Amino acid sequence: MNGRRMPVRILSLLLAAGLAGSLAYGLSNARKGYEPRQPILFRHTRMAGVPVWQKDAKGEMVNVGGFGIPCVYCHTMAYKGRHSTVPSTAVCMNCHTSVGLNKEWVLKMKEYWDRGEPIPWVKVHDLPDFVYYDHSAHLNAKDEKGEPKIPVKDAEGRRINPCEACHGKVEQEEIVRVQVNFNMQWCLDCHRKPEMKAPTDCVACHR
Amino acid sequence: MMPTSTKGVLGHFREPDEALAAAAKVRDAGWKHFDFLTPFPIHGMEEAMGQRRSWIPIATAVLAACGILFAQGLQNYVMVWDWPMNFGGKPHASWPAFIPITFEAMVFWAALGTALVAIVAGKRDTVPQPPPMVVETGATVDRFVLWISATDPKWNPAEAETFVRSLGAQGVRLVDGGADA
Amino acid sequence: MNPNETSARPELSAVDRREFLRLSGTLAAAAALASAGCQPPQEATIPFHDMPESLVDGLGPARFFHTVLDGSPVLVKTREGRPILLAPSPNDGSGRGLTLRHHAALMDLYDPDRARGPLSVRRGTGAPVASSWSAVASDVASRLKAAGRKAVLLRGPASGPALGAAVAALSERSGLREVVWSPLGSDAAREAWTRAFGSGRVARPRLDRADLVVGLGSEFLDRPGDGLEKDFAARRSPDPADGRGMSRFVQLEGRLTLTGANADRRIRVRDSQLAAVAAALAHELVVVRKVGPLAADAAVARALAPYAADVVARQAGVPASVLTGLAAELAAASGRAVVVAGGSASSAPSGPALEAAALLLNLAIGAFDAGLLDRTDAEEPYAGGGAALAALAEEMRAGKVELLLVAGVNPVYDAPVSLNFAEALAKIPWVVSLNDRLDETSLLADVLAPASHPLECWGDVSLPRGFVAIQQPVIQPLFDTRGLLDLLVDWGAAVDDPAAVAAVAAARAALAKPPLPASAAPPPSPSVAWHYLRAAWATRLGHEAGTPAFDAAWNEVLRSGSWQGPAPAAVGTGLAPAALALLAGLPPAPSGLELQLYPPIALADGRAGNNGWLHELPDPITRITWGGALSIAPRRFDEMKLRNGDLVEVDAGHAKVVAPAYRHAGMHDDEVALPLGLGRTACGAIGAGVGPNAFPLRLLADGRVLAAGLPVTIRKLSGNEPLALAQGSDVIDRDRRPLVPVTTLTAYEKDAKAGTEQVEGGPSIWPSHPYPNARWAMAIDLSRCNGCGKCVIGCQAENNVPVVGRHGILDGREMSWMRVDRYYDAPKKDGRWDAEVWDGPLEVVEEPLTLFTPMLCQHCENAPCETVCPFVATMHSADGLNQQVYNRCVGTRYCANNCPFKVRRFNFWEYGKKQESALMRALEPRIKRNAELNTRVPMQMKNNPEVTVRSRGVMEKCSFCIQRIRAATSDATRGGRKKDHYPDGAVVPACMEACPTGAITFGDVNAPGAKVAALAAHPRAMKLLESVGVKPAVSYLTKVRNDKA
Amino acid sequence: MTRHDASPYATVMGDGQLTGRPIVLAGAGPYGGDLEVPEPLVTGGKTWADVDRDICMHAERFPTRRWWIAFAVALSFLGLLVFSVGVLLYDGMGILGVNHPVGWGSFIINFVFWIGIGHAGTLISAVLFLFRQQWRTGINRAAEAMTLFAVACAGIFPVLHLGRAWFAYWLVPYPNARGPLWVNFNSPLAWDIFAISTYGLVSLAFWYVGLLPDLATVRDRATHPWRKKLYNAMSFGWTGSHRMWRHYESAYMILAALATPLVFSVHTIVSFDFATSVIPGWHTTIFPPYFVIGAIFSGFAMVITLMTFMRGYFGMKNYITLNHMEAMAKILMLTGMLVGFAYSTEFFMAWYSGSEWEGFVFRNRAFGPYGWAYFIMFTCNAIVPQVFWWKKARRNTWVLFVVSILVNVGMWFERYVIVVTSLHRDFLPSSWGMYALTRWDYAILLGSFGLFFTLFLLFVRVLPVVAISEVKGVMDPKVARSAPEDPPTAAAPLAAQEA
Repeated sequence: MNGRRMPVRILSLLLAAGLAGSLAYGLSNARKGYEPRQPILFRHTRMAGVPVWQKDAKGEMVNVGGFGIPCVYCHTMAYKGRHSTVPSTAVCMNCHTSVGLNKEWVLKMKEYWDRGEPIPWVKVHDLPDFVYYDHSAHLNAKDEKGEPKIPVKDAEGRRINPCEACHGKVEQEEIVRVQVNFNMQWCLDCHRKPEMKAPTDCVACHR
Repeated sequence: MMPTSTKGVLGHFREPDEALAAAAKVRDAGWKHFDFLTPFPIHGMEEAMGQRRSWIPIATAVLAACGILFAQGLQNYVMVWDWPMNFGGKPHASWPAFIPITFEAMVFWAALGTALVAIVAGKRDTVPQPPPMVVETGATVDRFVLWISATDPKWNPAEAETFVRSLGAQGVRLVDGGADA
Repeated sequence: MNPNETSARPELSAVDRREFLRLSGTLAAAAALASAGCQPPQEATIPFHDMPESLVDGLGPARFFHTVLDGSPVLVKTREGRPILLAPSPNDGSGRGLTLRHHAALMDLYDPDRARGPLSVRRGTGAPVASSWSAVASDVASRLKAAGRKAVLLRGPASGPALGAAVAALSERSGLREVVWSPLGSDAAREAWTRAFGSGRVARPRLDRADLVVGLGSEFLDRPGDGLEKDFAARRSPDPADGRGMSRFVQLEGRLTLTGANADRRIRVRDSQLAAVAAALAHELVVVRKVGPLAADAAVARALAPYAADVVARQAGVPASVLTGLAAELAAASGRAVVVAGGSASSAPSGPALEAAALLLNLAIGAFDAGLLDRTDAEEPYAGGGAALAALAEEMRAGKVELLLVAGVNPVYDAPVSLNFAEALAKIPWVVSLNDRLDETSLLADVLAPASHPLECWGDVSLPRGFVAIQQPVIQPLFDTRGLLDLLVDWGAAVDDPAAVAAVAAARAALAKPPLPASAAPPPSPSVAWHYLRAAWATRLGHEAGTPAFDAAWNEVLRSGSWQGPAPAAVGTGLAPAALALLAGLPPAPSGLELQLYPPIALADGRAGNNGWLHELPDPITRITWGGALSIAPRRFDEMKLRNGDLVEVDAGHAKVVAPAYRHAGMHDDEVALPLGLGRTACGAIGAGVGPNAFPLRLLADGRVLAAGLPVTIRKLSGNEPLALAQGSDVIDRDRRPLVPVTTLTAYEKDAKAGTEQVEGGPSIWPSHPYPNARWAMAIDLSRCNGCGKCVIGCQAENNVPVVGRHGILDGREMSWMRVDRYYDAPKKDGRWDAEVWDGPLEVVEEPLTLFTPMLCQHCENAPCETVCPFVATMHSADGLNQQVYNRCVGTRYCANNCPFKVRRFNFWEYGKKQESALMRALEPRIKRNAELNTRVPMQMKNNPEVTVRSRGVMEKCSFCIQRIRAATSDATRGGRKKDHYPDGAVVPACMEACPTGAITFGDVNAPGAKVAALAAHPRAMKLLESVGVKPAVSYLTKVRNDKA
Repeated sequence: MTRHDASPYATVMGDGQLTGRPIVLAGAGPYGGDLEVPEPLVTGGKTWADVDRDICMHAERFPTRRWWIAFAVALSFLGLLVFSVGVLLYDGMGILGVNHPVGWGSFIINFVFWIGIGHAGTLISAVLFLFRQQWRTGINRAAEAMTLFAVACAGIFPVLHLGRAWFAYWLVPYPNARGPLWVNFNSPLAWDIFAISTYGLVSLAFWYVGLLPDLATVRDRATHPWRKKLYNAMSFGWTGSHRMWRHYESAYMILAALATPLVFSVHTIVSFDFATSVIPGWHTTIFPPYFVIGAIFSGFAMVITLMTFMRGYFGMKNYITLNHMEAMAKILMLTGMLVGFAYSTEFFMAWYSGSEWEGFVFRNRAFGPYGWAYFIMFTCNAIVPQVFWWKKARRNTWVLFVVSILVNVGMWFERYVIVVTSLHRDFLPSSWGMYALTRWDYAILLGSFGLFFTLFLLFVRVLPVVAISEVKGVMDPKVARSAPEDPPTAAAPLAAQEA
């Protein structure tokens, strides 16, 4: 074995090891892109999306977009408690006792309602059990000027949904999926911004 | 340097003192591409062969400095810059706590670096055409082998052989390239 | 360059393309494989089907309910419809207190060994077979009608108006007779007060008004259910600012009790001699010093004549000067002093005489007139019912009983052996047990119809001071059980009692109607007891049942916890001569040893025998867990060359018990003591076979069950059963180890900093970290703390601390985050104590000065545990907390070693999950026991979801209830308040919440006007181990002993 | 007559003739006085070729029955270790004896015990090389190998004693996605990771650099082509060229110069695991020197044990002579007295400091419930080595073997006394508790010896156990030189020409 190729071989091995390390680092949160199949194909685009009025074949104005229902209508406890809670079937029935009675997934939902069973949704955004996240603390957090720390207005002053900061634009996705890698690094990047004045003590999230 | 099939001439001595005297003679005779293969290191052989002291210690000093910088850099980055925390009321840069690892890293880089450098240096710093491996020199058993390579500017097979024999070496023989390699 | 040193340069192009691809390809494949493997587990998130309106208001997930348990009002914290913590009710006016069994009640509720449904037991002939409620209820109903007078309901003493009415209706309709049996009934006081004032109601001693309290074997701190510990603690603070100055408490007793340990002066008197000593005091006061109204009464003088001080002194072994001195003190404090009795000594043969003497003393020093014995606040203590049970046993043997209903009592386990109750049971054709499990009595019954736990069913309870409380369920019944009131009302309807019939009809109607959508009015409950109760309470609340006004009043009673009824009539004043007769025939004291059987503080009568927390709580005095021991006086213990745990046989003549020996400090030399409530054989997997059963040793004499002053002989056997002691050494030499700030009142008045002297810590070479905003700290006032241990159980319940079992304690693997250290203070000695002071020499332990120190993580500012944790699992937070991050801890345990207070606990075993492998369980039997203690369904329902359940290999410690601190921070955020400082009461840790006497104060020490800051700055405050320089955040205030005679 | 002429070495054939005192040549001194010549380090009139054959013999022949018996015993203990570790990782720390308050127990004792033994190997090679003690050549290779295997045994314990050993890798400050969350460099356990890994790798480098020439020797003796190829690769194609010897000598000198302070610093850091705590009995400044002396002491004891084992079992009497053993015995006695001095200093300081905590710890250590362990420690470490005052004892193999075993027993109990007595009774009397080893503790302790001896026996089987090139360096050329190949021709041997 000719001595000259030895250093070059070591060099390439080091390069490859670095590649594997960064890959592992990036993939450390395998949660990003997680898109489980739900028992009912609930489309946030239709419910919370921006309304789009068009003429249909018969010339009537039809809204093919969404109804712009605010998040907190269903996720009631987002501003009040630790968990933002998934709505009970009764909330669905508020409208669907009279609307969308011919839609397949609405009928499937009503089956659950009639059987008196809750709908077994699959948890999409799921932090590890040892992390104690608090929705209300984040959404109600105000800086000295009284402005919410999680932006509710974008640069031009238009209202934006504070939920986007972590969950991404849910109303533009057919199926809810994790759009952010919820690892500690990502949370700390926000907590460490000086203007946030957010706690970086371990017991803020772990106890 | 005319291309010749012979690679060089071999001869061995039975005692280290004989080898030392022979080395001085070879150096004085003006040979350059020659080497002594010995079972154990002989004190004073460098001067006898006309070489300078080994440069390894300088490499060690540089490596030691790197070790210290690496350790201090790592510890201060971790404890003071990246995520300073309050451990038992101590300041973030509690420097006495950094000393043990700095010393250990210095020794780690210096020692392992020196070993690697020594092996690599030993491999690279050979005579242009060392004796072919399969030649049974016996240098690792009990013979103090003198090897003069054919690449030497003064090379003349017959003259080299008689010169080595004149030094009192034993088992003097020319080593050809292909035949009895 | 020297030609000899030629060097060739490697060509970089040597590595060809194919080789580079091969190398990087393998690496990429490996990385991809790794990432695919670890997808997080798929979890369901199941919402409500129809969310009840009341949950929408978002007051935070925890719901709080008032109810009543074992005769004391309780505040229950529930999450998702299941109780996770019990705490004292804040606005309770009835003066009742919580016992340790209240704080640990969740382990009884979620006890996996409870009966899962009605069983036909077939008297243990075959394995019990499940049966159904319909079969059981109707069968009992028919037998009730058939048996008539020959049906008996044997139940415990606790009852309420509704239960009483239901039973009355039943007995009136079907002739069912009722017998009340209470293993710990105190008959002596009833008898003395009945003879003295004609009614058995005993007035409540107002310890908060008394300047001098004299205890005659009193145990008001050992039985905290009466609520006296709150009053007592009110007067223990030495600071004049806190009210009328510090009270002085002198106790005369035979065994060192928790009450005696808190006395300023303690005099050792045998139980059987206590009555004579009390009479001698009365003689000294009334006859010699002519104090008080009785001085002129010749009958009293005649009754007290035989008890001259010197006569009794020789007889009882107490120096006459002590008696006269105490009498003088009482005389001087007349009108400001009260005498308290009612402890285990009252269950001696001379018990009634003792109570009568105490009564005389109180009358002599005018305790009644000064309101120190509150005539209007008098309650009838539980009747023992020894006579009634004996009579019942006779009837059973005589065949006069055809149907026996047993409700909430266990006579086969705790009746005196002379009754031979088991054999009597065999003679009854049909026995129905309503207990909650197959306990000793239910095993000999025909049918087990399990009654629900009080937290699962409706009822009501009458409380002192005219209060009545409603017992409302805080959880759906876990198993197929029914409330006791439900059963009685069902059977009442069967014998067509109109009220019961109406209730049953209403309940059946409620079931028929479809569930109403969430609305304001409470939906009609299918429970029969609910309807019966509302009908009964309609008269009490003065509104017609079902009207909105009634609903509002009903909800208000449920919300506030109790209803204030008319105050009971005052107890009479005139002393009838019959009481004096008690003093006449004083039974002679046993010549040799006498035995006292006492209810231990945690387990009391053994009803909660399967409660892991109660078995694991170290007895405040003996520090023994998981079992009981025969307490022997140190001098006798040494003479018999015993060692802790040596087996000793106690022979009381009519029964023998073998128990391990324990060197009990402060015990009278001629007395030995055994705890009751242990030795259960059929209570469940956790408590079965733990400790000796001392109940059979009790004697039945003329209707009273005697549990003290019993003549016994003890004999050392071979063999040793190691005691699971939770504490290393008992004695502390405060000269060399100033670990407990103690002083006397006189020293305190001279120098407020008395008692806090210790070796100073040197200056720190490091600048300390700034704590500009909130900084949490705690102050524990050792004068108020009486060492009861409720804080320990409160902490375990709040923070999901596992139970480690007897093997865990013996292996030194206790997990409780808090412990109350009990030391005996080695008195000052000119030459210093040498090494063997730790073995408890006689001069320290015979007349012990007991100290209690609640020890928990001190959250030190220079925490030695933080510097040594290599994994960054524990460090200091910005608000002064020592954070312990469970998911980062890898378990080097160096932090536990380096903690000078040794308050860190390590999970040596997996307590959270059951380990399946049979091989490993075979190799290590402890794993099976750990699973038995912690992970059987439904035990884990008691866990607090806000606190991580730790896995094995992780360190844990007191976190100052970080979940409550974070909850307060979130509240402040939601409320838009600033979070740099927190007002007092914003955060109340579980120990502070459980503490009955308010000894623990917690808060933000940087907040302006914070109570904890004032206490920490108080001259009495002391931080421990200053010489080690850890700067703890917990400061202890001196325990002051009132030595002013 | 010059030094080499009448070589006295030729006459010393074996241990029997060695006296331990230099050979006196009357009148051979430079000014006519007596000339004292040190006794030969290699007896039996061995030539350089003999050296190669004697030492490489074990690596070339099928192992003897004796070797298989020893290997079987060692392997069985190793199996016990693996099984016990399996049970430990499945069940958790509960199966061991550690509890509250004694959080550390047999694993930390074993760790310090093995790392202590490890230090003597490197110390023999490095310090004795710097002091030019030529007798080290016989034992340095085996001693360094002992170091590596002792460090291997020591290395498993800091990981095994962790509650969640599968997260041990968090101790390495690697970049991660948690912030990143690094390591707490205030903690001595974080220093340990750097110290132990540095020590292991530097000892390995030092040992391997010394091994290169010998691997070349084995390669040249090898007959099977694959074996030749393997040993050639292992020795990086070592030819014995003096251009390579030049760098080799310099590097070996530097490694020795670095290894010496490394030995002192690593065991100092191991002692910091105790010294940086606040526990009375641990928090003393005597710990670093106290631990380093203890390490040298127990290390030499293990070297003596192994050398008596090697001399008898593997016939290395000519290369590891009684003089070697006597020299080590002297060092053992010296360090034994130093350790004894350290114990008495601790007691003096406990009294002199006037601190209640310290005073109690040492009274409790000697007269408390663990007094028996203190008694074993003191007698084995301070009193037993005094037997070496007598020369007969220093030169008696059985006495050496027994004393070395007792010393290591004593040193194990010294760590037992340090770890357990200071933890079981410290500040608060209420938290006092007792500690005892469980069957799993004993299994893993014996198992670690199994691991050590399995590795050592494999080393003996695969590699030359004595440093061949260094031994040749200290042999008398007159006795050891090779036979002349050519008949004595006109060119008379050099010496003649010189004169």
